[in-house]
Amino acid sequence: DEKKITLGFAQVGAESAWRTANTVSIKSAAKEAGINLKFSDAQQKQENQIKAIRSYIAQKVDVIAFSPVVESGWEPVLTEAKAAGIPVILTDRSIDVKDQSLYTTMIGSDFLEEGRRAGKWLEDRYRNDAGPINIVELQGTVGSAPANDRHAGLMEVIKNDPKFKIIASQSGDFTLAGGKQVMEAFVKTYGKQMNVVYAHNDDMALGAIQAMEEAGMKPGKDVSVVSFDATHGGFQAMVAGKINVDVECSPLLGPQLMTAVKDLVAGKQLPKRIVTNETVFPQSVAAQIMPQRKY
Amino acid sequence: MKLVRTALAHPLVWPVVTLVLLTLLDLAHNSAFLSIRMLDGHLFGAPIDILNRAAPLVIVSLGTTLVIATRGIDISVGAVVAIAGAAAATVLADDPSQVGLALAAALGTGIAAGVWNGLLVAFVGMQPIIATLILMVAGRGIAQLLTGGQIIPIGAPGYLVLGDGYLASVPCSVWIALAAIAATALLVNRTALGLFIRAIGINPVATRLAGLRSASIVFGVYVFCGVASAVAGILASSNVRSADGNNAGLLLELDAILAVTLGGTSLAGGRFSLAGTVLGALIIQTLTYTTYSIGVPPEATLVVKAAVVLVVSVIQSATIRALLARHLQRVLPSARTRPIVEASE
Amino acid sequence: MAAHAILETTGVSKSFPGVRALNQVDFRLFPGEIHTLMGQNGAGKSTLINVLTGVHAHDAGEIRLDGKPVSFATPLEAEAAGIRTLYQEINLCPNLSVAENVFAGRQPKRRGAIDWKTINARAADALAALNVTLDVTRSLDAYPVAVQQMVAIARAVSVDARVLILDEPTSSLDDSEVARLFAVLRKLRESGIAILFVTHFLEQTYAVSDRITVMRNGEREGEYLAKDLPMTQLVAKMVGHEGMSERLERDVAERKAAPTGDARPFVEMRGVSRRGLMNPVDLDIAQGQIVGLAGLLGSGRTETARLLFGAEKADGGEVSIGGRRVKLRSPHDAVRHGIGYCPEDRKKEGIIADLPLRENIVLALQARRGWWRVIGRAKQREMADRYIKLLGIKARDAEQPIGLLSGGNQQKALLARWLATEPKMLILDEPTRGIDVAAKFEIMDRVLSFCAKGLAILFISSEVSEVVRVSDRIAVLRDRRKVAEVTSDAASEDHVYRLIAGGER
Amino acid sequence: MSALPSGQRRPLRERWLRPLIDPRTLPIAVTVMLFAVLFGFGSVMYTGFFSLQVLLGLLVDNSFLLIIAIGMTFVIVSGGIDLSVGAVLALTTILCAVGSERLHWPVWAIVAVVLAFGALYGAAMGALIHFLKLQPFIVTLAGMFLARGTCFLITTQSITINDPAFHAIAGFSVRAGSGSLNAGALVAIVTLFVAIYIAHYTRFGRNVYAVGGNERSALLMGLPVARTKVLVYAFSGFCSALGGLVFTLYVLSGYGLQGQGMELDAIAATVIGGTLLTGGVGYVIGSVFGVGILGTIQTLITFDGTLSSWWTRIVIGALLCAFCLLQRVIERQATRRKSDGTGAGAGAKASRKRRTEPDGGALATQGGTGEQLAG
Ligand SMILES: Nc1ncnc2c1ncn2[C@@H]1O[C@H](COP(=O)(O)OP(=O)(O)OP(=O)(O)O)[C@@H](O)[C@H]1O
Ligand SMILES: Nc1ncnc2c1ncn2[C@@H]1O[C@H](COP(=O)(O)OP(=O)(O)OP(=O)(O)O)[C@@H](O)[C@H]1O
Ligand SMILES: [Mg+2]
Ligand SMILES: [Mg+2]
Repeated sequence: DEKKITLGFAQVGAESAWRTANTVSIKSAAKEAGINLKFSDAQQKQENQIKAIRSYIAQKVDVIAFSPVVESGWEPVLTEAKAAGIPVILTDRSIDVKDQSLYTTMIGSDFLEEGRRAGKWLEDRYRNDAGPINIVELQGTVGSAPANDRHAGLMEVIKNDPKFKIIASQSGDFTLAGGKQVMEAFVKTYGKQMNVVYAHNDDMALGAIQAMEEAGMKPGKDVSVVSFDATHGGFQAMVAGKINVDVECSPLLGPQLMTAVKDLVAGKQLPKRIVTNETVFPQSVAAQIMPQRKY
Repeated sequence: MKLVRTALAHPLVWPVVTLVLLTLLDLAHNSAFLSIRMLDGHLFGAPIDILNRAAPLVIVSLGTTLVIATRGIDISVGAVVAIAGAAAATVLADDPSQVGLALAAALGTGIAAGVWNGLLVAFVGMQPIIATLILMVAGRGIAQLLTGGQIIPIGAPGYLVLGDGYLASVPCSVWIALAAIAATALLVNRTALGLFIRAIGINPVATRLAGLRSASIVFGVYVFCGVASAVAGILASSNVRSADGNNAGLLLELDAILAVTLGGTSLAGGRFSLAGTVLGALIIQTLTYTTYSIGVPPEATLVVKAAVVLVVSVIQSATIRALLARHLQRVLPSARTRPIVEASE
Repeated sequence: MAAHAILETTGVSKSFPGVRALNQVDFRLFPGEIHTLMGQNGAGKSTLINVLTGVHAHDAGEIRLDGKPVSFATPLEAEAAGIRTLYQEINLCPNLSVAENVFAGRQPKRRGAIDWKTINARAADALAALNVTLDVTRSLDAYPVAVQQMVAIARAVSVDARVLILDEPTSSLDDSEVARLFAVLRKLRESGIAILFVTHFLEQTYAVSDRITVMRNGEREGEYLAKDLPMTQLVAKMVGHEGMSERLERDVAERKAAPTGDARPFVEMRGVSRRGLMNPVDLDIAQGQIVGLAGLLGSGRTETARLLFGAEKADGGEVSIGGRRVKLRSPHDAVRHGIGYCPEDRKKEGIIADLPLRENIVLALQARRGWWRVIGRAKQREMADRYIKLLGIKARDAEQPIGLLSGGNQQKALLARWLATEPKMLILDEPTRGIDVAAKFEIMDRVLSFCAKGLAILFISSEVSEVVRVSDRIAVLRDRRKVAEVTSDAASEDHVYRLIAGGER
Repeated sequence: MSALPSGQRRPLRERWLRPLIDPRTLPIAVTVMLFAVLFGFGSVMYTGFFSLQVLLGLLVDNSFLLIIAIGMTFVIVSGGIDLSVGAVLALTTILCAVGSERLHWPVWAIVAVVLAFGALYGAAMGALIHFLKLQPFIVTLAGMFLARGTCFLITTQSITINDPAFHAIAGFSVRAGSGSLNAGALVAIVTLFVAIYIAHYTRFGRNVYAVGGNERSALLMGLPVARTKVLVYAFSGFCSALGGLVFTLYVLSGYGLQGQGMELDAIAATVIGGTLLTGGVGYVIGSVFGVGILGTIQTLITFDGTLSSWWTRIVIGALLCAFCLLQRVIERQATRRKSDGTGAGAGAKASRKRRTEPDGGALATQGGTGEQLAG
């Protein structure tokens, strides 16, 4: 008689469609794998996640997994988990701790790498262009990890190439309305100067596309649109020729997580980093791949 | 000279001055800021954007103004905006031709939300902030429940025209906001509601003893605020052609309350100014637009916002105005200043 | 009496928008005297006090304390200089306990911490000195205005001060309480304290004061030794003419002589009660009739009125109006049936301070008409002006916020609010509180004339003599139940006093 | 005029019942009762819930919120509001992290600087509010923008603190039965006692109540209104900074997005604990239970562990609603029952005041009142 494994999972929140897809993936994978899932939503607050992890420790779950709201600040609570002998898996985002034994593995994407990929795509795209290439950036929520890293990744790549220039950068809070509103202002202020829109997620890119179209511009043609996540909406826009490239950031971590949990409970050794397969989808492949997309 | 003095004493002068200053700042940065041209048969330009964007905020702020005037507060408006958008989107997702039904659903949720808040505040006697906090927390959950946590795209043209279309070259949402302002102004000025609301806000006990059914009026004001939020929700969702249960109207309540206070209405209840509120909302929207267009770095926008809010409220302050008046008096000795009326108990 | 004034003003002026509240006022106050400030409503008495104590800054003139010019920026500074003030209207904190209100700002401490035991004990003592016994740990708003006023007095007299200023401290007190207060004041005078006192009661003035300053229209009319100034002259100096009371007496007599129409009562209360608040009361009031309620403080007069008005939901008994049974669940119901109510606590339950006089006056009428049937702006102004004239309300204009009017004028405005609804019945709870002698007669005269036209009135006043004089019948309350009802011809004042005190049934 | 018995010697039973009878303490008594009910509910529903560890965990995990709510209680009792608390908390965490990681200051210096900064920040807002007669809402909202904006200007990243002294303090804990209390919880407890002392045994504390009850009266009574109001905001700023310190210890890092919406949690906790937003009425201890109730609701939900994100919100809202409704109903019931008591007239009158408001006192109730808890 095998005891059901209990997994405590502390989710960041439900702040975006991406996150919802992530949650759905984890829940359904747990069901399939026959794992008893304790789920909690931290509403984007670190203290709530810490509380949830504490309560999982109190409930003596078998494994704890969570998507950290922020990189830092996990040492104390993870030390408690370690003391209680409960292994911890990180998903989606990494953390910054000295003692690497505080977590067993990290499954998920690397925002910095995503930013670099987008930057590389830009380099390729404008290889034969003398420039200057003016970029407007739609940042995510100020201070959030994806916003920080997607920005940093891009900068890493383009800082050596003087023809790329970020002429404006504003936060659209990862939302469609935010992206649209910022872009409306950009369109009026910079007009034809813009060559590239670099949006930190698909929602903002979609908003920006609406704003450009209303101003009579042709996104994807007059202006290149670079976006992240590769959600369903993003793909649709790509197929319609309005987004030029979408860097994937897969929310479908559920199956990998469940496998890892089972392996852990079975006593197997896990690699410190389980990388999810993520690619860059240029516009050219969009139509072909779209039917296979799950989110 | 007398004109200057009377003008300076008018409570709406400073909001107007702020608005003008912000516009000048924009102009300094981009000389074409005020230029409006025709594009595809409708007006196009930064001022139009600002008006268009400000429309939902203006409408919500109207509702909030009345609630605040009764000494209440409604922090659930953002959530109601989300629910209303989600409700409309859900209807339209089933059948894009049912625009009427979608509108009815959105307004219906607004009324229901208002009724709920109104019941808790006026008849159960909960403190308004807590009563509406309940809906603020749960409402977003309800909106997400409706959308399944997804962003639901809206494609029905009849619905989209409201927030994204044009009527006589001017955005429909601007017309709707104007209509809302006119309707509210009529409601409070041409009926006795304005008097009743002010009286309740200043002294609820005495108002009740004057024979007024205060509870019903307070209830009605919350319903009005719910409806206003629903209208804003329709405009917001229609403008971005989608309903987002989590992010639609996020923190709108703060902006609305800020608009009301910038417009000179006291949160302690009583006298209120609809025109002030509209100006307040325009200031907020212009400020947002300005930070985008003059290229304030995103990490500095909050500091800029703080500075503007502080400056606007400081120059509006009675004390500062009294100082100013005294100074004016020295400059124009013949002029007898109008002392600042001290709000007595 | 000492030769030097302790507090003195010369040529003090103060203007408010549209009103010259003080015009070149000279005033002096000597140690060891009780000095009464007299004047009609809006004469500038309270303003003078406010200027003396730093509530308002004066525009011109000089204030001297001990011969040295002073100018207080806040009441705090005046207090520090030894001037202790009891302002008009009760300015206490309703949320604090009675004891704390007495000691706020100067709580005794023990080992650095506030010593609640001492506070409670000393507050109880201070009140006992005024003949008030109550639970001092309860919050102030558990008590009616009159008790609050006693608390305010206790606060004012319980500390050593050089100057004590009392602005209408007696307006809602009855005779015995006033007597206690005066006893205390006399003792303080003995110890050399200078006392400035404002009242509208002539008898009180003569009972305690050494000196009287009369004010009229913001100016000092004159300063007199009380013993040199006959009462009739005092009134004449305040008002400018004489012989107010005769007309009232004539009206009272005329009305009482007239047959009271048909005896069918307009309002019938049968066993109306609310548990814990009021025992069952029966009361009939016919049109054109004045029924007085007499009783001690806390006897339940206000409660009776509130039950009848629906301000308090009754949980027993029934009310009929015009022969038909009605349910009075809220003031709104009562107003719809033509009842109006002037509450005793005008600041808390009466005025809407920030609204203009005009809107305060039309509020009740508008409330009855509902929000849809608006009274037009012009009509409102016309109504307001009419009542301002009728009741002699002194205000800059109808647009002045009512909170800026002098106390007595606010009271008149409240009466105007109800008269404007053309009620069938009025409940007047201390309607003449804080109203000057002349205006009091005028107001009562007006009320009587309305009564002659068929208005029914329930009249509550802490002045038994006034109740006896105007009422047709008097219901005497004691311990929250009605103990007797007497018709006014039979009712000599003494008889009512005895009933109130519980001497006979 | 001794119309009524003054009730000097009360029977013992009545003294016990008094918290339920006195309109001032009734809301708290009800809050405490309902807190117990809520906790009992969790204990019955979920295994492992009923333990000292969970109970102490409530304190440990909410210590910073508790400290902030205490400051907020003073502000609200004085008739104001402070929206800047969450942002000041975030700024404090950043200042601590910068102080220790970049400037390498000793812990004591950081603590001193940060607390002084919080108090000054609050005092500045208080001065604007009082001397320029600005609305607290707007000033503290600007204060919130400014503090949060300053965080981002300093850094948009999160900074991990590696300083061993911080780690040592964060790791400190005392055993209490089967659970343990960490430094943050201990600080919260000390703050609580100090706050109760300030509120009830110092003139400043009493002046706060007076100003909240009626500012104009307080002025005319000769109380130092200006000083009191400025100090109240200074105290709240101090508490926010202290909460920020505790939070820094909690996560050993600084980050500008920390404590988002915490102002609302603090206000909610305070109001649930029986403090009236109109000022003058409330107890520090009430806010403790307010925080406890919010924390318990959250713990219930994590223990349940089956709710989706949106159901989480709906359930939080529903529990909050059920709680507040019960609170109102019991209060009404109790005041009604009390007025049945023979002769307890004055009390009845007080309760009447509470209910005279438009059929629900929320509009401007000045009903129950604040006064010595242990007087
Ligand atoms: N703060 C104020 N603003 C404007 N006008 C005021 C203010 N305070 C008083 N007044 C006006 O000053 C005049 C004098 O008022 P004051 O209160 O001194 O009268 P009073 O003699 O005390 O009358 P009462 O016997 O009715 O109390 C009145 O006309 C009043 O309307
Ligand atoms: N001497 C006293 N000691 C304690 N409480 C008192 C005293 N006098 C009055 N009260 C309080 O007054 C309340 C009754 O006030 P109520 O308004 O019924 O009196 P009233 O008969 O209308 O007198 P008034 O006309 O002066 O207001 C009681 O609830 C009681 O608490
Ligand atoms: Mg006066
Ligand atoms: Mg009375």
